[in-house]
Amino acid sequence: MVLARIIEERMIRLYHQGKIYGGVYTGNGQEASGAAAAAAGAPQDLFAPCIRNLSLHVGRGETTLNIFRQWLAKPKGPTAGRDGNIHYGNLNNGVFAMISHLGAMLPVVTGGVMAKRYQGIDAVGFGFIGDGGASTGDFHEALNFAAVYDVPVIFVIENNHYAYSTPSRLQYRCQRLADRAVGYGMEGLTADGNDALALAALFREVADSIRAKPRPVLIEIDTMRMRGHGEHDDFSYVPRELLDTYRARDPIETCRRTMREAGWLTDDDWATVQAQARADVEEACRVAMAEPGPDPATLTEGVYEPA
Amino acid sequence: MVLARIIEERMIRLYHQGKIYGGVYTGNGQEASGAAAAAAGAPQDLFAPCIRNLSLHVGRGETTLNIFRQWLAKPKGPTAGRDGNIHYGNLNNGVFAMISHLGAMLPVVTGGVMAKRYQGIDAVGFGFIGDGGASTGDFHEALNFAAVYDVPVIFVIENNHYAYSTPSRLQYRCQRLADRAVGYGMEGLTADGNDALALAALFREVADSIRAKPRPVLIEIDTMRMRGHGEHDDFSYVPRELLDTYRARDPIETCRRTMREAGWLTDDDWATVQAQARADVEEACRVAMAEPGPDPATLTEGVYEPA
Amino acid sequence: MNRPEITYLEGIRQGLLHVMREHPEVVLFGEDVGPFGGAFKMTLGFQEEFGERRVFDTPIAESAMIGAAIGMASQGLKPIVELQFADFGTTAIHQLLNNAGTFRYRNNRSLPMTIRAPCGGGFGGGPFHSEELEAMFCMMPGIKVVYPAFPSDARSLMVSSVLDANPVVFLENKYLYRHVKELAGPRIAPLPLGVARVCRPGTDAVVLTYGAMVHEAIRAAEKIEQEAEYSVMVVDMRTLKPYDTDTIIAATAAANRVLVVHEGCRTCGFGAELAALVAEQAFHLLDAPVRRLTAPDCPVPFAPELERAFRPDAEAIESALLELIEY
Amino acid sequence: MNRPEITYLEGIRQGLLHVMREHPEVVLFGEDVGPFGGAFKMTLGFQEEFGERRVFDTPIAESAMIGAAIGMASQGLKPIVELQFADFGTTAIHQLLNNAGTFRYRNNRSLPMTIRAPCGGGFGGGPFHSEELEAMFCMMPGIKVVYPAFPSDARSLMVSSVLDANPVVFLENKYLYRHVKELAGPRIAPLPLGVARVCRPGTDAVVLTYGAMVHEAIRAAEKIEQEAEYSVMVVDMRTLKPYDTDTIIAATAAANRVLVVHEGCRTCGFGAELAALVAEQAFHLLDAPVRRLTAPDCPVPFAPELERAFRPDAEAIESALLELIEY
Ligand SMILES: Cc1ncc(C[n+]2csc(CCOP(=O)(O)OP(=O)(O)O)c2C)c(N)n1
Ligand SMILES: Cc1ncc(C[n+]2csc(CCOP(=O)(O)OP(=O)(O)O)c2C)c(N)n1
Ligand SMILES: [Mg+2]
Ligand SMILES: [Mg+2]
Repeated sequence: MVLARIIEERMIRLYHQGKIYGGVYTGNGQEASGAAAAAAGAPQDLFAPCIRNLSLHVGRGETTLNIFRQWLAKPKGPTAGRDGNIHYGNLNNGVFAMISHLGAMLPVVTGGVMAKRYQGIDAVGFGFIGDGGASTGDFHEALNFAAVYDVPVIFVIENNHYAYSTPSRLQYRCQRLADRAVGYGMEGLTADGNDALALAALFREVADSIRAKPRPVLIEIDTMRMRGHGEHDDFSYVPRELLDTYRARDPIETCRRTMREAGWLTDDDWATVQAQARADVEEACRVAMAEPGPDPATLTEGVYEPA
Repeated sequence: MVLARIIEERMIRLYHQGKIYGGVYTGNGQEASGAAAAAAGAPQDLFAPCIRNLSLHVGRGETTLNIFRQWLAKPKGPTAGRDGNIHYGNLNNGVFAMISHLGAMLPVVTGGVMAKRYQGIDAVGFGFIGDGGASTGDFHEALNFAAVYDVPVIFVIENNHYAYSTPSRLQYRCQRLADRAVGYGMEGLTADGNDALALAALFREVADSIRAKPRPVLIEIDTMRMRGHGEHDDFSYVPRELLDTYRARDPIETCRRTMREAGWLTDDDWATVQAQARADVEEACRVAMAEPGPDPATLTEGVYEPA
Repeated sequence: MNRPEITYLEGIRQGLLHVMREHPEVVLFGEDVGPFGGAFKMTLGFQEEFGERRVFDTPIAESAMIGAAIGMASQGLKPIVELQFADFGTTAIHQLLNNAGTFRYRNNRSLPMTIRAPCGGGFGGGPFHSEELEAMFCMMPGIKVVYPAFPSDARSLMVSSVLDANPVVFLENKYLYRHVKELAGPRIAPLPLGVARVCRPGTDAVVLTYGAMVHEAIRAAEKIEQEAEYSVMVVDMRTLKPYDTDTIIAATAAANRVLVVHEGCRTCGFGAELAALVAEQAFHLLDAPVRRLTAPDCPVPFAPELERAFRPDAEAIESALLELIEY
Repeated sequence: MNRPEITYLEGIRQGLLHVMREHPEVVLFGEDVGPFGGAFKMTLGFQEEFGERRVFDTPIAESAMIGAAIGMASQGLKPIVELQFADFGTTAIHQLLNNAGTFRYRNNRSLPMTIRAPCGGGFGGGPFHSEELEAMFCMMPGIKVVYPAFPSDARSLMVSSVLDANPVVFLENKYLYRHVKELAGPRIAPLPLGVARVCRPGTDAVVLTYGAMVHEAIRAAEKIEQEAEYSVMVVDMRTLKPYDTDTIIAATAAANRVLVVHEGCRTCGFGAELAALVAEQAFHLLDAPVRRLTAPDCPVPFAPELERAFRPDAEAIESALLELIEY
């Protein structure tokens, strides 16, 4: 979480310095869910993150250097400069590279888990989607599909109350998006999206349960993005009081407080973690920036797998 | 209903005599819903039927002659031979011509009702879908869309327990498909799909209610098709006992019994209705069969509306 | 005379405003088009002017959007759907190809609706925000496809598209939104669909193109004229379906060498259709094979180094032209 | 020797059985493919033989089907998806174009999956059960497209497609399912993707085609040979992406007149690509313009009178050939 926050803060700076090509989309304020899922998952599990889930990539072991390479479109990065910013994965870590079409990755993670199960591996999946993405046909098809075959996937709706500028009241009319679960014959849970520790415990409990007795579960978490849809967006459509409410519940601060109160983390530890992360980020940024960009001659390499 | 039944029986005969081009798909055993919707609707209302809803076309005033023209691909029929069998509508009667892609007509009827409302006409819509079609992404998108704008559409899921050969347990895992309503913030009702009179009363009540206070409603009805998916299909995958159960609840017999018991219909009346329908059907069939097919020179006429 | 410069984006915007002011049956909807004004701010202020019933935000549901537009158009409205990016239209191809495209043929009724689809690359959008899908739309019977290159054309064609009695896919090149400017008075010149524009005359070769490549082709032609003294005609197709066969053949007759250029992928791109048409109907007018200069068959890459190699530009057009002329 | 006649359907079926028996990582799913054996009975008995985990029915959800196949292929399986009709694939174009097609490029990993898509008309299927969408699939970078015309080829190509390390759209012409027969022994000849087949030699013209039209072209060529003593080559493309440029150019060199034929619509059809290729790379070999004979730009009509006029046949090919040869 801390590392994800600091990486993104660095990206935001790079963006506003004009040093990043394309847009910058962050999960600022939403770091809890990805970190919790990464912590709850087993090595064999599969994950389909969305654009706000950098903490998941980090939690599943993507290196800071590779993340900077990706954002800076360097050939050694996970997509070798072929795709940008948050559009990457690492199948060695069980993380799918998202495509932009919202909802489209939910059947993919479902199919991935089906394959693992077919191979005798007791994997479970985590599929992330936003309150907006839950309006897509793919969301529906995937959840129903997973339900029919009892595929153990935790579908996580990160409800941050906005889809770009569109508020929830223009996105759906149900009380809670978790209410959709009953229509698939699933359990539907809701949780605080900003409490990483509680969320990790919940994810672990549900993952254990569906690993033993395979079936999908829908979890809607309540959270808020603390910046615009992307850095180009001033998000003036979000009432400041709403932001204030969630700022008071910042996932990193919340986690830190709990851990300090429990005596797991001293202020010194915290300072060390922060300093370590900052140093890591600065180093990765420096190294990645110094690397050359992709060779244009490689443009069409890799569109097809050679026979 | 009676007329629809007799028309379809005639089509089935034509099919097995090799006199029909293409397939034959009927609503045999499911005539109640379409008839009930037609009876419940007002002249300004809009309807999106599926392949089992001939009784809706009939109820909304499509002539028997035109129906035979359509099935026999004659140029004077509603699609002029350009499309076949149940793929037709009549916008003068408020009935959309379905496309085969399941679910795709649900946003169309929703948009149609939005347009009417925009024009100050207090129309409501009826959108039909099967238990199988309810798995499509379009079903989800349309219901959510209608919910967000409070569009008065009654979405009717005709649950006949099979989608082609696929039984419900491989189609969905919820208890009732009406359980999906809560996920859209809609009311979800269930009803007997074979009791036309009760269904008409329910549709009328709901239509009145949503006409006055616009909003969509989902109604799942329980029914059974008494023949194959199409006439080419021997439906041996359906247990005979299941068919027997529904045969005992035949919608036409059920309706007749109720009306007779209430004293609204004598046996003589019934005989007259039947005879009239049979005569009507024979005449229409004869006339349509005698008409020439479309002129190949007109093939590409009408792909575009001239500017 | 009051002829301020307008951008391509402003041209489209003026066309939209005009047609919405004149025709109350025009409604516009899409993701974030309301108070926010759309991802590109095209419709900023529209909801304020026309109200929430005529301009509204939608859930993220492209199939429902296009399906609803079909229903509306069938009942006398003239809906305009904004796709946030053309790329996301791929979730609703059945609504366009099968539902909207066949509607007139099956129902013998008009279906006036317009799908606005911001497309094209050149700005670091990567594989899912840069696609050129015009060939996919052009293969749909019953659908018209418009793709302007100039602000004034965009303005006029927007009006014509919305008023056309058929479903129109209106492609808007995102790179051009703020990169092209043109002097344009307040009067919107009528411009029917289906008419190409000869942007510059020429006798040594002709470039058939559209969208952002029109400007690259003009630059290339100007350079060649200065440096090599060849004269190169540039034709902006403007409407891709129905396309303007007469202008294509006349251009081939005048220049005898044809280069087809587009920024989308090669195989089964719209350039194949243009090249096939020329080869079929103007064979005897050709002094050299008709050439296609396109992006390769590759997802649109993100890195600037790769995208520059992916996307044709004035320089690539210039080399292709010289090769063609000196064939 | 035991060489019974097999139909096109039986050819595909044998290919499927073979590849599933040899490769436990192959799974097959789609609507009604289980106990029912699919709408065309292609997989009758498969679930019994391979079990419910390898052959299973799906809900009606094409996007979920293709999306799930992507997930499976990424984890070491080789999934085969049966679309009930190719037409319904239009609800999931984004899964093919954007997700499957770009997977290899973005992830540097193979994605072996096959989408079986029964296509084509000629049997009263109407606009939504007869479509020819090959050009739509061919424009997708990262996707391969196979379209056999003969039972033995279908059998071999089915095996090659499933074992290919890339996503393959395998088009099956429904009309051919039971209308073409061929003697074929039990051994399945290996046949790589991307190689066309010269069905008959000829020096006066060549027909480049695929699918059901191969048989119509052969009939036309035979008739012309008998009646007019012209010799006409017929080339069955077999794989549409990547297509076999060498054979096309060699055929053009041998015959100098090229007719491209397909049963789908004209504008932006796959024929445009073939014609453009010939015009571009074999211009100097041409004695006449390369012609396209295709269906018009029209939804596939239902009435037999209309569909007969819509769909090219041997007679239409014959006239087009005579016109081309006597050009
Ligand atoms: C199918 C589709 N349509 C439109 C878009 C454009 N788009 C990208 S992000 C976004 C908003 C997403 O909102 P939500 O799902 O709530 O996620 P959040 O950004 O709030 O995390 C939209 C409309 C898209 N990516 N995919
Ligand atoms: C998107 C889509 N996929 C597949 C089909 C093929 N198909 C036609 S009818 C049908 C079964 C429909 O079942 P259901 O919705 O339950 O309706 P019923 O036939 O039982 O009335 C299928 C799979 C289709 N029409 N549309
Ligand atoms: Mg959101
Ligand atoms: Mg059913």
